[in-house]
Order: sequence, then structure tokens, then C-alpha cells
Amino acid sequence: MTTERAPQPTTAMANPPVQPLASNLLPGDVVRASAMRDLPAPERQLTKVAKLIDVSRCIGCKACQSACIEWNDTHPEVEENVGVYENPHDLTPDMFTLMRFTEYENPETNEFEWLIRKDGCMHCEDPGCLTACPAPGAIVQYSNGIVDFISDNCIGCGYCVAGCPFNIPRIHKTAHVSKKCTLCSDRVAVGQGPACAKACPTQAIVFGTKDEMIAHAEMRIEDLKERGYENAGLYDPQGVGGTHVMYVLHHADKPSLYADLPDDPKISAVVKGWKGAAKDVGLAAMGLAAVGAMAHGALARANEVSAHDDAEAQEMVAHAAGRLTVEEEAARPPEGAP
Amino acid sequence: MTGEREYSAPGDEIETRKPVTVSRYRGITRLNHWVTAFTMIGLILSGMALFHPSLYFLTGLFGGGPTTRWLHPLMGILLVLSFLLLFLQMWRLNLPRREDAEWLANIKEVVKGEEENLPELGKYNAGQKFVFWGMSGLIVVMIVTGVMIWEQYFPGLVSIPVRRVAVAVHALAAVAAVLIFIVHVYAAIWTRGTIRAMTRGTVTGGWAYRHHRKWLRELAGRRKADPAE
Amino acid sequence: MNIDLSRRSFLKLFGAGAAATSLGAMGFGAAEAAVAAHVRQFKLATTTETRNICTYCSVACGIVMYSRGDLNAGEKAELIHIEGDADHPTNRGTLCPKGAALKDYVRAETRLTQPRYRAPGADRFQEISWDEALDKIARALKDDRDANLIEKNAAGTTVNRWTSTGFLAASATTNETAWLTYKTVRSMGIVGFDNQARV
Amino acid sequence: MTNSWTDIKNTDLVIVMGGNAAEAHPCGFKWVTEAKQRRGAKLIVVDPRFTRTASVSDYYAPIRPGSDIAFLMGVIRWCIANDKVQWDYVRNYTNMAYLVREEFGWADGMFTGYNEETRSYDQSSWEYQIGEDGYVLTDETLENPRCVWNLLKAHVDVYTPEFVERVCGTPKDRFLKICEMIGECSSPTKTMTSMYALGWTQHSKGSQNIRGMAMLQLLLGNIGVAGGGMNALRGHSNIQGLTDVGLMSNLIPGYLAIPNEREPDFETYMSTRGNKPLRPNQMSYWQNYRKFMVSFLKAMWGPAATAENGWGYEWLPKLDIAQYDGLRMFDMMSKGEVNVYFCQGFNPILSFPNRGKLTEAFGKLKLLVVMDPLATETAAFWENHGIYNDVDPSKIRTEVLELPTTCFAEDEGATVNSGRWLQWHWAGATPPGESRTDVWIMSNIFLRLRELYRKEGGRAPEPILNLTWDYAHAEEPTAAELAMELNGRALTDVPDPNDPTKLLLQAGKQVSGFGQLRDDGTTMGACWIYAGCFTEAGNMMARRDNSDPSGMGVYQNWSFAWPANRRVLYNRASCDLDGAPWDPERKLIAWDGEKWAGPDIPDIAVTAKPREVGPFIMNPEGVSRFFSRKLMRDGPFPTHMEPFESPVANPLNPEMRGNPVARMFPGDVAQLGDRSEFPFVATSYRLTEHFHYWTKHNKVNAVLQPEFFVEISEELAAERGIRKGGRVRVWSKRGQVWAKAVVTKRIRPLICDGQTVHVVGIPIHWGFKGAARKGFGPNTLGPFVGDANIETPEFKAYLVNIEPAEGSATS
Repeated sequence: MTTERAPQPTTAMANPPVQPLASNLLPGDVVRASAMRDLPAPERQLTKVAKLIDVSRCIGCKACQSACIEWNDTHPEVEENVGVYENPHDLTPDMFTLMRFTEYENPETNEFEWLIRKDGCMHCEDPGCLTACPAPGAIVQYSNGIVDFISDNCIGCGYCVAGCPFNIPRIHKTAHVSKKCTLCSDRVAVGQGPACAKACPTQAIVFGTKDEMIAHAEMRIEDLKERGYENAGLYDPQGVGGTHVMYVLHHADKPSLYADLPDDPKISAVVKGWKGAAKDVGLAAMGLAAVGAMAHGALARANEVSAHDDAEAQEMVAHAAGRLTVEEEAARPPEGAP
Repeated sequence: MTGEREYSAPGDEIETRKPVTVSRYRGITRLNHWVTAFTMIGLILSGMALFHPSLYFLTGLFGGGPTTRWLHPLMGILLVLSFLLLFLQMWRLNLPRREDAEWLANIKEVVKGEEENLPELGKYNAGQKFVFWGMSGLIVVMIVTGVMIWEQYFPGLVSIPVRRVAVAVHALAAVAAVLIFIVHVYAAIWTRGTIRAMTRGTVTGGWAYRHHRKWLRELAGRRKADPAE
Repeated sequence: MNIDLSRRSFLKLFGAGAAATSLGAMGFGAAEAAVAAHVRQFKLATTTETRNICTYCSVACGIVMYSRGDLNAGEKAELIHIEGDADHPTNRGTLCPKGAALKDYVRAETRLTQPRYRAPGADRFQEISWDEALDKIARALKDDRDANLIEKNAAGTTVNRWTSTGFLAASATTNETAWLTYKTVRSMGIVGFDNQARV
Repeated sequence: MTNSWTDIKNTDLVIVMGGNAAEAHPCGFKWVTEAKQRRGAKLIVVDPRFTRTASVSDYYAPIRPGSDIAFLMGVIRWCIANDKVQWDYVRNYTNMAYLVREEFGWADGMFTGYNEETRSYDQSSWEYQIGEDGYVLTDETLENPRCVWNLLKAHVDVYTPEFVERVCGTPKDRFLKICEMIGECSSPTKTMTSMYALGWTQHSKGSQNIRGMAMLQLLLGNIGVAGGGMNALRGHSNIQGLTDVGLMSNLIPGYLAIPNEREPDFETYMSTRGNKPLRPNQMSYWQNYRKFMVSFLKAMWGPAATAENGWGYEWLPKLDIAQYDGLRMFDMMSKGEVNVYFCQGFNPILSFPNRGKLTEAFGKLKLLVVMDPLATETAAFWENHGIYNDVDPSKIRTEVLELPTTCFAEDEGATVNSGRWLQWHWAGATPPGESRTDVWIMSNIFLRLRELYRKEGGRAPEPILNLTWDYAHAEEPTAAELAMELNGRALTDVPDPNDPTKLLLQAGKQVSGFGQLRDDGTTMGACWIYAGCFTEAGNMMARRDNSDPSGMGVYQNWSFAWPANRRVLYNRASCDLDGAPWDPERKLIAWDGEKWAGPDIPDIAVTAKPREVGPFIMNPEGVSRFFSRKLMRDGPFPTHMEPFESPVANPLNPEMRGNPVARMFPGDVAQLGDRSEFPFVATSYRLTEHFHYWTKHNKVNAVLQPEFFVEISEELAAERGIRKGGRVRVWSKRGQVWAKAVVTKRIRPLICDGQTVHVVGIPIHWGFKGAARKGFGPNTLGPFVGDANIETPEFKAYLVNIEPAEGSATS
């Protein structure tokens, strides 16, 4: 009952506690939730956190994948070798992060480069998945920047897949819920950093406050520039409001070199349109049509069959006994015509 | 000439002569219509739940969000099949004719309920034809885009950019379909005497005379020509 | 029609349900636990930590093993997680893809749990008791040593050399195991003795 | 490792050659990235493949497998020619000025004294000129043509950049760029570290590869200094420990030697181990050999080992040949000369070369005992698994006992890392089923055997009956009991040699260091280099103080490092002749006028005066050796030798095949292929996702690298019509395997001696047991050839052929 409240995390380089600690990532820290407008203002603002992936230090060892599987108790399939190092071959509902390998011959230096990027959720400040999601509370964003999928609220529709500018969420085949990196929200909740960042042997993945991570990135970029990578830089794409997973790239001018990392990711205009005003306009149109119809029904006279119509029909049916086909009847000049 | 129908469908006939009642839809057609109708309503309700957050509570009607998620596309398939049967029965009489243009030109009078100056019509007026073709087209659009975004069975069918467009088009088509649906339902209510065509299967002679005179006339003539029918 | 989401209904959506209504009564803890249930339960709470060293390569990273049950308290201990020991100077908490998955080596489906014996020409193993297995080994050693030990060479020098039995030693066992193995193997006169240093 | 993992952060230049540190030792490689970040260090990778280490390198150069000596001698030649030599170091701390016998010479790729029949050298000429005073003759002016310096210059003269390009396939410009980067480290304040592993050892001349780099490091003054050294990354978690404890055919714990049969008694054995200093004032630490040996024998046989019986020397086995290593035992097995064989946590069916020969050999055993936590291919070598193990069980008569053992999580004790740290670990899981510790199993085997000898008598029972076994629970001695034996203790009161009225050590007390070991039977100690690991102060290996006040990565109070808790070997050489650190910012120790002191434990007597005692105290010269005398069977300098299977002839001597003194059994010569039939060079290696043949049992690692594959260049793929992800057959003279093809730009054809050389990369890791897909290992293909000095198989360079094999049978 009087369990101590866990601290906020500042690094992944710590041993997790075994004594029970009260979670410090609470529903009250949610600043945005899918399909829920007018969320009450959070009671406090958590320090923004970020994971920084320094691609230039990454050795592609897949420790992050391994740690991710172990921490999250997922069970990816043992696939085949298809001639590449990516295994599994893509992100899956059981593999939240994936090393992607690109063999690149740099035309400027004539040097061969093996670019290795850890793919996974970027935890966008402006998350496309959350925008697209129709299920209230299935995707939430905490005030520290973590975008988390709440499986209990998820309906498995896959709209988040369409909404994500980075092609990250995957729908679980049997559980029918969307899965992706949680930034280890369960670890963060007790003051720890993500499992991948802790495991990363060369500390290519580091974790801390977003400000610290940006400062760390600047130091790394300076080092890379000294080593001849003039275009080294930070990938914190503003098109999605910045991200809480950032990259240091040696070729920050060409992010797409790194296994198609989007050069300028943003939530697709189509998604924005469909999820934004268009929704309300559509709803309004349908509402108006319904209301209009009702009003018309209430105010305007109904279209009723008159006694005259009945008589005419009677006449017509009777008259038809005179072997006239419809055509003949129609061709006949109306009665009383000159 | 006597076997041919131009304005009516098989099964349409003068059922009683005094007063005149006309059989407009056979039982199987009515069943077909109501299956389609209820499927449509289910689709609208479930679709609306996923369409707008404020309507998400509608998932409660289906047993929750996940059920709604898998049920909606299945209802969609049912609708397509059911509508397809209706379509096969109705498409010919919904082909546009010259008088439809005249009818449309006088749409104001239609709305006022003053049909005296309108051309005589077959089984369907232009409004009904619009509903028919509109729904047909939108259902095609929705089933195509729906399959594209059917995560459970076709997760990788189309690329994500296409999928985004598909979701948007699906939603837009749905809005359009709902609007048409409203027109359809309201027109049926407002035009008194219409609903019985889909409940009892018959309409009054006066109704037929007022709204679909050519149709009535053909049936009246046919009855004579082929009493056995 | 628009749902006005109050904090209350929001919490409800988050699974607190009725618990949230009696939040005051229950105090901090249970209610919050229910609310927080959507952030996955932290799985290491109340486990037992044990310091160990990664068994794979000779970087010898420090690891912390988390188990349910405490061996020191005489309990059965089930290993549920392993991660790098952040206090360790070499790895500082990091682990490679092998080390990070150590738990699944310890708990591999192909771990052996029972002594097994394969008879000459048989196409499968059969289970055997430890007693039987150990007796078989001791007997085979005794018989082979008595038959083939070279006690003296041609020059008459005592050489106590036994070449018809050999021993390949594990390179992931402890020094202590190694020493005990050394003692026993050398006391018998075995010279066909090697370890994994070459491969 | 002469240094430690954490010391790598002190370096300025890392050269990874003969290894792939980022993949094989990712967490150790962290310290390379630390050095890059902290000191702006550069990383060079020289490898046949563009590895994951290369992906984070500053400069990469390709090299043909098996041509490293030419490369290294080329660098040495370049450094000498361009005066990139740490002269103060070389003059004072190496044998550069020592004179070598007139008879010594080198011609046609061979040294003097070769005997073709015995495939060995008569090494008598490979020696210094010794003066009348018993000390080596030297010429400090380096003018004498017989001094090591001039012999070295002459020896490396052939290795021009053009020669290197011709032999190694390394483009000349890349080679020269690397020479320049390395040359910068001849400054006393700049150091280079060498990180290598099996990429250098698994050749028929593996030891010479390593010597080549060690010589370069001496030339640059990088041995013994922080951020420098020769760093063998090593394999298994306790391969260092097992070697330290002497679990090899010819070893006694602490790198003492098992006697050979020409040493009939203890005194004869000791007579060649006096290690008299070769220069005045030198410590020649091996002069203490007798103390370590007697303490070992007392650890073995306790009271039964007496001065009268030469401390039980007679009971030790005596070798008739250099050693009965694994390769030799398997060769003997294949001839039916072995009856019982134990594999303790070892899977030779997959890890030794020429699997076909091994399977046949195992089939000739009477009894195979496998102790392992996992179901190994070795224990199931008789099981039919289709193409993956195509045998007929009914024809294999071998009895097999498969004994389930515990693993690290379930036991306690110490393992030794590459940096020689003995780190204690504790058990945290209940062993599964009926699995037992190796200690329990070995104890029970021994106790039952001893009982049989007690009851039945038998041949030479004394060494078994007299073996000390005074453990609290005979069937399962504790790790602490055994560790305390390794450390050593006083058996009786030990008087202080300087003051006989005082006690140095009371009976029963643990020794505090090897300095307390005695040769009179008053102490026991199983492994002298471990003395100090478990003292009266407790278990030093369990220490967990991770403070590092100097910031040098020394961690003096974390666990225990042998010898004497020293973290950087030869650290006396980190200071100049007067005892001041070459680089004051990277001080390990320094002479303060009275004694040596600093963050590390001095590798010299603390009061040994500078300018008197040389830094390499284990050598009788007190200095290190460019010229290695008789210590290497294949020559006192490294000379270029081709692999036994090579696509090109040795330009130094086209008639010479491989290493003329390498381990080669007569029956295996016929199983060597040549380039006409097998045109491509194969090299085997490990992948970062797996650890040998264990992690294929682990579902997670199986997910990360599920299936056996080979890697080839786009050019070779095009030439042979192989598609990415397609199935291929790879075969050598010894066998064939089927694999998936990874077609990559990371392997490029090399031009060697005017011809195109394609490399086929073959990762190990797959077999027919475990969670990953069934597959093969390269050992089906590799030749049964061993290094001349250490008998490592030549897994890194042999010949194969490759073709597409779509649709062919998989089972």
C-alpha cells in the first residue's frame, strides 16, 4: 500500500529493481489518446525522453532484437535464410525492432559502406498511428513522449498501419491487436530505460532525456565530421513534430540510404484529411441529411395517392381489357385531347 | 410482343382488380431486399463506429470493438452478395430512359409532390435509378477498398500509400452511401404507399398510376394478353 | 452524440472500472495498480537476483539472473530473465545477441535432463540411471587402463602413459571444475587430453 | 590478452586483423568505440570480408585468407624503411642488439636445418652467440651483421608493397595507407592495439601470424603500455582458465610442462628448467619453477608426495611425442587405437575438421561418454539425419552415454576472461531434471574407479589411490574448496627465509601469492599463477568494487587477475629506462625513486632498480624477442607460407606446400585438393548472432540467424549462376554441404599473382540438433591440418568449389 513511487528514468544503464515499486507512468500522464478528443489536461508534465540510435556506432549485432524478444516475451518464428542478414525478414507482431542492412558504394569517396539501421517505432511527437486509430484509447501518448499501444483497447483494424509514416505497426495474426515497440513503457514506468538500449554492446543505442540525447548526438556528429562525414547529422524529423527515437546518421542529407528511412516523414495528407475535418464534414453531412429528411417529412406535405389516382388506375386496368398493349395505350392520344 | 416486358419485372402483375392492387416485388425479392437492408444498417452502424470517435459507442451493439472489426467486413461480403442478387433482378429496369431526363428537369415538382406534369414512368423513376446505380457503384468501391484495408485476411495486399487512399475512399464512399441510403429511406416514407411494396409486396393501383404509370399500364395490358401469367 | 470524456470515464476506459470510484477508500496502490495495468506489469518485481558471468565468450560480461524462488533459501529457483550487470566494468550492463538471450539457452527445449544410453547398433537412446551410467564408465575405464596403460617404456622408464582413453574438456566450465577434472584425468595417466582452445 | 578489455579505451589506433571483434566479442568491442569517442582513436580492419567490424572502421583493406604474414612483414619493412620505430623501446627492451649464431640463415622461404623426412627443423643454429661469461653477446651499435636488427632487416626486405599486393591481393595504396596509420604509433605517446582471434590462429602457421604482429608491436613500443599490447580475444568463457589450469595434453597448471619420457626423474626434469639469466641482473622468473612444480605435486598427491619419491613425479604420465592433442587423438581413433573417449561440454563432430573422418573415428570407439547440458551432434553421431548426418546406426557399434550436466546458471565458481580476470559467479537456478554438475560427475567416476582399484587391484594404482580427496563431501567438492586448492596453502608452518624465528605462514593458511610457495613440500598450490585468488582475506575473485580511481580502466579491486592481480602484462615496459611513463597521461606504474608504484601492480619486483632489471622478467634475457630462438618450430622469424590448399604458389619457394613443419598426418595428404579442381578459397567464421554450436539450441538466436548459408561476391555469383537466397552445393576434397547463398558486395574478388581469387565465406553454427534449421558446418570441408606449434586446424584458408543446387534433395 505504501510502495515507493518509482523515479523517472534518465538512462538505460542501470540494473532493474526487484523490490516492488509503484509505477510512475500513469493514465494521468496521457496527453493524447486515439479517438478521444477533449482529453483532460494532464496533472503533470513528465520530462521528455528519447532513445538515440547512433548508426555510426552500430555493429548490426542484433543484441537489440534479442533483448527485445526476451524482455517482451515475444516468440518470433524461425524463418529461412533468403540471402540477406535481416532476420526475421521484416518487423512482425513478435519482433518490434529489426536491424536493416544496406550495402552502399559511396560515389563521392568510392568507398564501400555497410549501413546498418535499427528499425522500429520512432515514437513521433505527432503520431500518425494515433491519428488514424479509430479505437478510443488504443493508442496513447504519454507526456514523456512515449507512444504506446494499449492492447485491451485495440480492435486490430490496422488503421495505425496506414497512419504510420514509418511502416512500423504490425497486426498480430491470432491476437488481432497491433504491436510495436513500447519504448519499454513497463521499464520506463519503474525508472528504467528500454531493454535494447541497455543491451546495445557499443552503446549505439542510448536513452535519456530528449535534451540530453540531442546534446549527445551533437558530440557524436562533431566526431563524425572530424572523421570526414561532412553531412553527419541528427534525424529528428520535424514533419512529425520530432521523434522520441532519433538517429545519428553519417549521411543525414540522405536518410533514405538507410534502408528507406523516410527523407521527410509526415503524416500522409490523405490520412490527415480522412481523419481530420473530413470526418466531421462527413458526419455533419449525414446528420444534416437525416435531419433534413425529418424536417421535410414534418413540414412538407407527404406525397400521397389521391382518390383520383385510384380511379384512374381502376379505369386503366379495366380499359386494358380492350387488348391494348401498353404501347398502344401510350400511343393513344389522351382522352379529351383535340 | 405479349411475352415481352419493357417496364416490368417477372412477377409484377395486377393482383386484384377491385380495388386495383399491383404486385411489385415477389417474396424472394423482398427477402433479398431486407437482407440487404439490414446488412446495410449493420454496416452503417459498425462503420460509423469506426468512422468517428463520437460514434465508437455503437460497437457496443456488436459486442465490442474487436467484434465490430471482424464483423463489419463479413457483413460487407454479405451485402455484396445480397446486393448482387438484387442488382441482377433490377438492373435492366434501372437503365436510364429518355423520360428520366424530363423527370429530373422537373425535380422541383417531384419534391413538392406535384406529379401531374411529369412524364409517365416505368417501374422506377430517375431518383430510384440514382439510388440504385449510386449504391451499386459505391458498393463496388467499398468492397474493393474494403478488401484493400482488410487487415485480417489481406494485410499486405496493397502498399501503405494505396492503403491510405483506400481507407479515405472507403470512408468517403460510405458517407455517400449513407446519404443515398437516407434519400432512399426517406423517399420511401415520404412517398406514401411505397413501403408496402417491400413489406406486402403490393402497391395500390393509385400508387402505381401516380408514380409508375407506364409500369401499371404494361401490367394491365399484359394481364389481358396472358391470363395464365 | 459526442462523448464528453471526463477523467472518470477516461480512467474507466483504462480498465480501472469500479476500482477508480473507491480510489479514496483503497488508497494509493491497489487502485493505481489497476489503473496502471495497461503499462505492462513490471515482471522483475519480487524476483531473486543472482550475479553471474556470461557463459559464452571470454569477454565475460557480468549478468544478473532473475529467478522466481531463492536457491539460498532452499527454494526451487526458476530463471525468468537475464540481463547485463550495469555494475560490471567490462560490459556495463550491455550484452550481445547471445548474452541477451541466455535465458533461452538455460531453458532450451534440447537441454538434457536424464542420463541416456545408446547400445551398439541401436538407433535410439534409452534412459538409464546415474548409478548404472557411472558404474559402466568406471568399469570401462578400469578395464581399458588395466589393458592398455603403458607403465614403462622400452628404456624401462616409468611413463604411466594411457593413450587408449582420451578426454576433451569443456571450456565453459569453471576453474574449479577444470581443476577437479585435471586431477582425476591426470591421476589416471590420460595424455589424450585437450580443450577447446584450438577450435 | 596482455592487456584487458577495459584498457582498450586508452588506445589511439585499433587494428583488427585475424579477428572480427565487433561480431565475435561485441561487448568487448565497446571499448573500441569508447577509444574512438574518448581519444579520437582510429580503427583499421584487414579482413577477406567487409565484416561488421569493418562497417564501423575508419579504414578497411581486403586480404587473401592465409597471407597475413606477408602483410605484417610488409608493414615491418615499411616502418623500418621510414624510421617509424620507437627507438628507445627497441634498443632497451628487445633483443635487437643480440648476436645470432653465424650458422643461422634463411633461403627459399626456409630456415637453416630443415629435415624433409621428419618434417622438422634442426634448431641448433637458431640461437644467440653466448659469451664466455654465459651471457649473450650484443652489439649496441647495431652494426654487426649478425645482430637481430640486421637479420630482421634482411629478412623482411622481400616484403615490398608490390610483393604484399601480389601475395595478399591488398591494393598497394590501401596497404600503404595502413602503414602510415600504423607508423604514427611509433611515437612514445601514441599506441596501437592489436585485437585478433581465430582468424590468425586457425592456420597451419597461426602462431607465426601472431608473432608477426607481436614483432610489429615491439617495433612501435606498444607491448606493456596502456592501450597497446597483443590482445587475443579468445573464445569460450573459460578457455583461458582451462589452459591456465593445464587441461591440455602437455601441460601442468600454470604453464608448467608435463614431462617427456626422456626425463625419467624429477631432477632430470628440473635440470632443463633452471632458466639461468642470459643477461646480468635479470630476474628470469622461471627460476622459481621448482617451487611451483613441487607445490603442484603436493596438491595432487598430498602426504604421498615426498622428497624421497620426487614428490610423486613418477606418477605423472610422461609423453613420448610432443602432445596427444585433439587432432592426433582423432587420427589414432580412426585407426582403432582409442577405446574410450570423453567429451565434456565439447562437440567435436562439428568443431574439428574433416567431419567424415571424425564420424568414422567415433564409430571405432568402444565407449563414448558425452557430458553436456545440451543434446549435441557428437552424442548423436550415430543417428541418421538424412543428408545432414548420413550414417547407418546399425553399423555403428560404439556405446554412448549421454550425461546431462548443469550450466553456468546452476553452478558456482570462477571463469577467466581474455584479460585474465578470474570472476566468480553464483548459482541462481535449479538444474533441470536429473542434470548434475561436472564436479559431481567427475567425482563419482573417480570415486568408483578408485573403489575398483581398491577392491580389485590393477595396473599402477598408486596415482589413483594416493590422489588427495579431502573434501567435506567426497561426491561433490564445493567450488570454494577447489578454488582454495588452486590458490594454495601451507601444509606445515612455513618459516620466514629471512628470519627463521618468524613464521611466514602458519600451517593450513592460504598463501597470499606465489611468492609464498615453497619447493620443500611445505606448501601446496595447484596453479601457481592463481595464487592470491583465494587468500586468508577471502575469495578475491568475488570482489565487486568497480571503482577505477586512475580512470585507466584498471579496476584493481574487481575480481582478481592473474598473475598477482596484474592487469597489464609487461607494464614495466610502459616506462622509459629511468622508470618514467612514456606517456604521463597513461601511467600504469612509475619508479618513484625507491619503488615501482601506480594504478597497476608492477610487472617487476617493486624494488628492482630501473636500468638494472629488464621489463620482460619471464625471459632469461629480461628483454623481448624479435628473434624467437628455438621457441617456434617453424622459425625464429615469421616467413610467408601458403595454406596447404592455396590458389597460388608461394613466390618465395613454389615447391613448398603449406608450412613445411605443420602437423599433417600421412593419411590426410591424399585428402588435400588443388586449385584445378577446387578453384575458390574458403574461409570459415563465426557470426555475431550465434555462439559456436550452442545457440542454435536457443530459439531467440535461431530466429536471428535461422539457416546455414555461405557468402560469395556478386562476381562469383554471376560467374556460377548463383542467385541471392538460392541454394548452392559447396564441396572440397573431403566432403560437401548444401547452403543458402548470400550474395554480397562485402566480399570482392582479389587479384593475387595476376589471377582472380574468389573467396567463399562459410559461417559455422549449424548442425542437426537444436532450434535452428538443420544445416552443416564448414568442418565437413576443412582439411585435417594443424598449426606447427599449437595444432589449430587450418579452418581459415582452404579450397572449395561451388555450384547452384536449386531443387536438390534436402533430406
